[in-house]
Amino acid sequence: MNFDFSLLTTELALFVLGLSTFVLGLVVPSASRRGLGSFAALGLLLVLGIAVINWSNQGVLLNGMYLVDGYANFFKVMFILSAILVILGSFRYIDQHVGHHFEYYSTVVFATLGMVVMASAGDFITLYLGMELMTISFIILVAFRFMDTKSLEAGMKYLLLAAMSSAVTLYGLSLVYGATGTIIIGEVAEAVARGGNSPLLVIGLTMLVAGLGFKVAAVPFHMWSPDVYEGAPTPVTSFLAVGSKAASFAILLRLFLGGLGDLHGQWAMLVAVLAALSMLVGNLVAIPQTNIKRMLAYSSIAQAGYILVGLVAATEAGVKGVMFYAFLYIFATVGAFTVVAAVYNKIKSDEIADYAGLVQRAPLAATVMLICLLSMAGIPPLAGFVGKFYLFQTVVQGYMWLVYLGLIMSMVSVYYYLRVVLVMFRDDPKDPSPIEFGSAANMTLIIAMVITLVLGIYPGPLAEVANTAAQTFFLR
Amino acid sequence: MVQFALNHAWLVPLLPALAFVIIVFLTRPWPRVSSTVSIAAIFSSFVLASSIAYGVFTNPGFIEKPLEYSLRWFGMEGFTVKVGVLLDPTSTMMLFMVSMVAALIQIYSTGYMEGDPQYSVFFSYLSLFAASMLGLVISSNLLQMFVMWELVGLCSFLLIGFYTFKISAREAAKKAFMTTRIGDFGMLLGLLFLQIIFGTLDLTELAQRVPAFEQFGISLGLLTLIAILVFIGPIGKSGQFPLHVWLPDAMEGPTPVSALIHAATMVVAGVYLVGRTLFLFAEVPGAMEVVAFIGAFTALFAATIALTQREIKRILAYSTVSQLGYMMLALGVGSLSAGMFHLWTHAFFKALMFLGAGSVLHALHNKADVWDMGGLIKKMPITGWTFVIGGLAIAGIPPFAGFWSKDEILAVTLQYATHGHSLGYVLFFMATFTAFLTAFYMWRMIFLTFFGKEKPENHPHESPRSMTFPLIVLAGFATLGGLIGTPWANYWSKWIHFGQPHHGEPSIGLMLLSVFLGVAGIGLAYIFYYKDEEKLRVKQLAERYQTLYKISFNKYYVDELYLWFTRTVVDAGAKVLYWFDIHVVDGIIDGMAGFTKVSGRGLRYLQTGKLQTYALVFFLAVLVITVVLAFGNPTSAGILGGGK
Amino acid sequence: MNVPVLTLTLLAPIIAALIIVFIPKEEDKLCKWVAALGTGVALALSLYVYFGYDQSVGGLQWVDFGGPVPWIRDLGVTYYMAVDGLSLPMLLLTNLIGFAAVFASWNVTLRVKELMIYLLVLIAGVMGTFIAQDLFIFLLFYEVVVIPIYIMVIIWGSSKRVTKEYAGMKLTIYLLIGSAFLLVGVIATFVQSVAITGTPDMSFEGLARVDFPEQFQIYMFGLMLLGFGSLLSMWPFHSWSPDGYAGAPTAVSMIHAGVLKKIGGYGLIRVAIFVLPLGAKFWAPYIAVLGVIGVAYAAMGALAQKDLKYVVGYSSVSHMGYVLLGVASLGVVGVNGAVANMFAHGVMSALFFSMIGFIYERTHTRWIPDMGGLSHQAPRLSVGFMMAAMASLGLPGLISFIPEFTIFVESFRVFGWLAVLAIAGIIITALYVLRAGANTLFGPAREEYNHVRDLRGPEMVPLVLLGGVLVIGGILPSLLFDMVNSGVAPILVHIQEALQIGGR
Amino acid sequence: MENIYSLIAFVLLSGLVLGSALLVVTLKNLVHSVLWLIVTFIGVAGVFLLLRADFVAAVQVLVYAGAVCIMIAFGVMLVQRTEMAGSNPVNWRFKIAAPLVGGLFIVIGLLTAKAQWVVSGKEVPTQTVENLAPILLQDFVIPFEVAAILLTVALTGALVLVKEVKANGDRS
Amino acid sequence: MATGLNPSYFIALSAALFAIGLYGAISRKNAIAVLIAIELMLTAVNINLVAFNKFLTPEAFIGQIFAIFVITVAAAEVGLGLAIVIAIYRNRKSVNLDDFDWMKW
Repeated sequence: MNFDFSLLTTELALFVLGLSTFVLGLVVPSASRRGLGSFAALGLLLVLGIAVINWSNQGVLLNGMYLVDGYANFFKVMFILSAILVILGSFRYIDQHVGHHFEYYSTVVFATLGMVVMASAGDFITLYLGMELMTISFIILVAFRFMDTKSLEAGMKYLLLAAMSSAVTLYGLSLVYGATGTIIIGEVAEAVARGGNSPLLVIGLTMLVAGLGFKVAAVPFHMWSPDVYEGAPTPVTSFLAVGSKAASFAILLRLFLGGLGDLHGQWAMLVAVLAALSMLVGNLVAIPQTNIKRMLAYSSIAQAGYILVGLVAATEAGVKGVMFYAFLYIFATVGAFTVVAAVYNKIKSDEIADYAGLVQRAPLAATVMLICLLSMAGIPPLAGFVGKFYLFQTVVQGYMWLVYLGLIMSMVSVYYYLRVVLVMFRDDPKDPSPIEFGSAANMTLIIAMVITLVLGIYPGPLAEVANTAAQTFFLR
Repeated sequence: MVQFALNHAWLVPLLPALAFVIIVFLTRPWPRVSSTVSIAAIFSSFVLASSIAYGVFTNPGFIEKPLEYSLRWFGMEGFTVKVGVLLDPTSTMMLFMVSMVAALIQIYSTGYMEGDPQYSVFFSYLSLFAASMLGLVISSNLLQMFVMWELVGLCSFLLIGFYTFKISAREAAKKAFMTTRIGDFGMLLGLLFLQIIFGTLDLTELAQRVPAFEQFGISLGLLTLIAILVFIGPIGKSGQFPLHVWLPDAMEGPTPVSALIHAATMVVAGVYLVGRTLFLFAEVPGAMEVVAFIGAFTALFAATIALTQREIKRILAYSTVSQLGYMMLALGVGSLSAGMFHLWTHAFFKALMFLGAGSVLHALHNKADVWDMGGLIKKMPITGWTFVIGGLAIAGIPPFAGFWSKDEILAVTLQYATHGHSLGYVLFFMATFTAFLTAFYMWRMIFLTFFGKEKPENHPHESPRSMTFPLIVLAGFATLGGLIGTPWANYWSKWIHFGQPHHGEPSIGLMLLSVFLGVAGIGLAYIFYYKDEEKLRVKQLAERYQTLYKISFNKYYVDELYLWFTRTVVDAGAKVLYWFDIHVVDGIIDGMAGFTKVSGRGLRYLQTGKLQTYALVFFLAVLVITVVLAFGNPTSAGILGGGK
Repeated sequence: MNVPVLTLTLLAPIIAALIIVFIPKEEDKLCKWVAALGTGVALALSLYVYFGYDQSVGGLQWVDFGGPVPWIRDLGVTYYMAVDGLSLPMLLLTNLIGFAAVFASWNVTLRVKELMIYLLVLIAGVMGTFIAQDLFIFLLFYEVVVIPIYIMVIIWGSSKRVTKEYAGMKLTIYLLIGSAFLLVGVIATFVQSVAITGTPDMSFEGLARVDFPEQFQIYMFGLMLLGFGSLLSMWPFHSWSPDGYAGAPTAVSMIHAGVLKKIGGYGLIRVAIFVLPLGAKFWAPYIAVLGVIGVAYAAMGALAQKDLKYVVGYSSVSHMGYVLLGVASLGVVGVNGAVANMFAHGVMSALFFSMIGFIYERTHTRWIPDMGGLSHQAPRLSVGFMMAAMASLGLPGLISFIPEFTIFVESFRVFGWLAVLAIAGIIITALYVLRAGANTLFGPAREEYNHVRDLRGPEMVPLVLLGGVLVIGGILPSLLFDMVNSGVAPILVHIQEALQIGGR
Repeated sequence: MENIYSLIAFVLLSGLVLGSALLVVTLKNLVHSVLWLIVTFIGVAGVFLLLRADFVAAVQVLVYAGAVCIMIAFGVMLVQRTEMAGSNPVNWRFKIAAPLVGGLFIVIGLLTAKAQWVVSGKEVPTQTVENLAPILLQDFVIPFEVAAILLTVALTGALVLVKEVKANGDRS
Repeated sequence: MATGLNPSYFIALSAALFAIGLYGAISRKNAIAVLIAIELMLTAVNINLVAFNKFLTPEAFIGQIFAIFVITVAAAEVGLGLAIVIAIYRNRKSVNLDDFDWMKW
């Protein structure tokens, strides 16, 4: 059998990194364990390099069970990047509020591995295991702040609800398997094209939508996310918001466009309605929030709504839009959450009201927050605008109402983003002492800011990369 | 020199403009320098204007073919506007008159405004005014004229409100601007019509095109409308009824200003404009009748108000309104010569009287009520006697200037009547009666002011030479200025006429009537206000006809009407609209924003924090979606049915 | 023309802002001078471009980098910076006002560094919209400006009838919602153009070459009208404007009323009408009606105001009604007038707001009944104020008369008596402007304002610069009109051609 | 005939599974629930046997019925130190949940009834384990490895949480 | 084969088991009971998988392998779940899920 291990270099490297972080953590004295963060970050950087170098090394393993195409590689790079940013941004937070360095860092790496596997998954089993690896890692991470009951409560909620959604997803997968007689996505597509066993597919479809909708936090399957986002340690929240969501979108596209593409007529309107609901509910409920993490959680529900728009179109342009948007969304979200984490280190509060005068205490952080929030709102010349342009142009023909709704709601979202801006910029701080972030967090912030700006002003290169990647998605 | 002046006529307005700039930017801190600059500029203009006048009046060719040169101001496809100079006898006369009066009044002002902290500013305004007025006069284009028209309005506004410490001055300035603005609105519409229909605002081109208006596809009715619209501008500017209300209030400004702007020059701009566009009015008899009637009515109307006024400048102001009515009447009956002639003579005697009044006020420290004066001629002989000359001129006593011009107007009106316009008789009657009233109220003022008993509380003194010199010069013109237009040697109508110059035969009868009316008026005033030292008869009369007296004294309550209109209609309307804007237009927006917020707050409480509720919602959604997908959607039902 | 002058112009304020980032907070004066330098360079460059533009050739000139530089290939977006007779006056206007705005903020002491940064970003953003010849790049700049404005309002603004927070939020959200509709229109137009031609091209010229179906054009034009119209404060989408200006600090009011609103008018001409001529033809009468309502309604609204900024706020709504009227005439003369009027109104309202700003700084009130006689204490200030007031009421000899007149000429021809209502607006305008001006400046001097000092030093810059433009533009309108005409005429030629092909 | 037997076996096993499962979710005593859970799992293992999946059945019995249930039982003991009788109360949601799950069942049943099966006639090879092993380690090597990591992570996580909380509990 | 078993029977069985599990997951207050109910749901999935394996792909063992993985993961989840339940019980002295609503709205 031909099994080209070189295609798995990224996965293997991550695996090795995760294990070595874990083992090192067990071996070194606890005083030097805080260095593990840097170790993990550097290691991830190395993996990132490997992934980028291996970009063009694409192929299919095990008769389509494992797909290493441009699409997967794009997402892999994205996950690794976000992991790097999250780890860089979380050094101090972890030191102060979590402890357990090696478990934390290795679990983050393993979660990343889970996402990477998801991106490449070509069959249901790989997909399921990748997803579960990620989910279980996140359950642990969410509950990691054991002293804080909120963190545990969030862990509990996430565990139980994620398990239920896993069950639903699995049930859906099993029915699709039953309807088509295969679990390899490419073959599923052929079977569906032949007609398949439609009644089962309908239920399977619904359950997959529900299960994956839960993972991406689309309304009405979103209800876990505000609570979990609020309770989880902030760096975890940010990783949950970007990594988990992006990975889920990766398999969502894989399943629905790759596998069930021929049923587009059935699920397109459904997804459109979910997208619309997500934009509406996410943005509307974000308005009265007073806790910044909770507000960002609702906002990320709305973001999921925007990204779903790309799925509705079910075209190459739509895939490209999703990829582009997911990519820029990472930087905006990580940037915002890193600020939240860093500010929490100092003022021990996530209330928006306590951000008063942030621009005077930490101008960089306030600016990054501003830029990231506005990018999420889609204000030009920030990346979010270009992303929305890509997404919404795909549904102009056929779903014009979605375009209206999406753009108007994204302007409504400016309202609550600006409330944060208002507090940060207008007020004078109660305590004028400057807030130090540490160089690693600063690096994350600067990267997030610069990339958000650059992608907004000069999105050409990324758009082209996304374009070629999206092409491989349909070529297979 | 003459040739240079003709070719550089644009220098005439430009020099004062330059003076304005110099004063504003350079010499403001040095009052004397400022006034010198200003006077030098206007004097140079005057010299130039004299040369031009010499050149034009000695060359008969200019009457038929005016000297015109222009350059492109701005333009685009289908709409090009040129600015330029149009020198014909009418404008030349105006140039000469305006520059001279302006020069004299500036000289006068050096004395009158002595010591005022805003001395330099005052002169800069005067220069700006002179520039605009001269620019208006030589305009070859109606748009250019409109620009200058508004600029003189601005100067008028600034100068009326010059005494900024007086609230009344501020209010008067606003009123003046607003009222003329209403007139300008009509005029602007007229200009737009002209531009759109005839494609040009150039005076000479219009003069060629308007008579052929039918080729431009418009009816006589529309042309009449256009003419009336254009006429609304002069109604505002020249204080014709019903937009006359600002002119008496404009006397809040310094007296030289009243003399220059609100008597001699600016207010006659309306008359001048009608004169310039007479080719338009001449086409439409209906509009001419309107002009004539409004003129005559204004003349009479203002005269009746002037009978009872007490403030010296206010009396003069109503007299100005009245005299402007005369001019309009003349134009309305079709005689450019008569109108312009009266404009010319009026400029001198009215400026003279205003300056005289200024001299009086100067002496009495701004005590304005004529009933508080008396016997001033003893202490102020130059002022007094020049004023008397002015009074004789306006009353129409030969050989003073006013006699000739007023006589001419009466003559053309009568001629108009006899040529088949029955309205003309009414106009003639109004004009003659006004002539009588004019003589009466003017001399009432003169008797009360300069003759009779001296009031002990007054300590009058003659004004400085800088002020008396202009008085003397103007008195000279008021005396002799009319002689160029006597029926026996009528140079005037040879120079300035519209259509064929008409050689009205000197009508001795009319002259006698005119003189009689003037003398009667003066005589009546003599009886009431000079002979009757206690003025008992007048008081009895006022008692007996109390209603009439009150109506006249309160100016027919026109101001009150306007005030009521502004307060209760415009302002209240604005308030209502503002309420609507805040509560309805904006209310809808705020309501939408509020709804968004409330719905967000409402939806928020679905999030109960209980994880099993979340699960419940989750699976409810699954159930609903499955049901809808499986049974609700026709396409999926088809797929279900055809599940082979 | 190897030097990308326009890009440099755009970068000048941005570079200045970057420099200010590294200046310590305490160095107020230095920040101001750097800002002044940045905007000054931009002003100088735009003047250079303005007078270096060859009107006899017309079209797009000063093209940076020799032509469109591919930017986002799959959207057909190009970095295409060039100017024509339509953009140039707007570019110049932006820099005039930007430069003046720095000096109008000269007395600010609160968080100067930040203020200057936002101000510079704002100026650069506005500038970008006017020089970009690509719809996408235009949009990028279109909303850049919203956020600095919001921040400036909430920090340096003032609360009167409404709080500054409310005003800022209203301003921002209102404009953003409007722009959402615009964005829908733009996206749909772009998608449709790709569907028709097969190749993506976002440049204005490229889009204008596409023959969109008539119904589609009408639909899209409606959306764009909504977007641009709300930015232009078209009735009934104007209510953000008075509140917004009242809440905003001087510099923001100046730039917002002066140039930002003009982006609406510019976009309407450059994007909506140019690309969708058939839609324009359909909507023109409605635009005219809304414009006329706006003129009369806002003028009456201004009449009811006692707060100086509200007066000017409503007046700017009213003036934009004239612009709409001119645009709606779809004739060379009218559109010329509209563009020129935008320029004129920009200069005038900026002067107005800067003077009000100075008054407010000194008296701490904008309430007209509380003021009076200020001309005694501050004659120069009064001169500036009166000049702005006079320009506002369309006094000939100042810049705004001729544009208004040209608008009247064309709209009177096209819309007849409807236009008369708008022309009647000049009476109401005169009424409220005079009330505001005279009641503030004239009348007896008041004791409590004896401490008020006149403008001096750098404070004179707005007055001299903007006032100078008011006068020069009034005396030599051809300086402006020839330029505008060279830009507008080709656009209208294009529209006429499109109407002949597509229309009946 | 075999069909009849399998049908009978299916019905009996189904009854066992569903009945015990219903008891699991309705009984008030949590310990009883756990015991019935074991019964359910064994029933399901029977179903697996019916389906010729003996290895899976074995795993089911060992892992679920054995390890998991014992783990749960320990868990119950750890957290439920008081009276067991009312240890498993029902909340208000059952009123909505009952029709909901009923509806779900009916919908799935209706749709399933419409399904048309093209059943592969072949039989499952009897040598389950021998056949499973190579597939698991060749074709499904990636999921297999991922599962290994997953277990490691889960183990670490569980340890971290319980250990630290204990320390925490001691502190408090 | 007319009277023989077909996958529909097993789907019905699994659907019923799934529904029962779901009912338990939603209606029980005790966190451990909910965990148990979720295990029922996962078991229902396994029935599906094994049944399809038998009827559709008897030779490939896909369904069986899938089922084995599901069991593995489910076991891991239960372990983790119990850990969290214990942790939270130590902290809040309660396993009643309705008590865990500190974060809401």
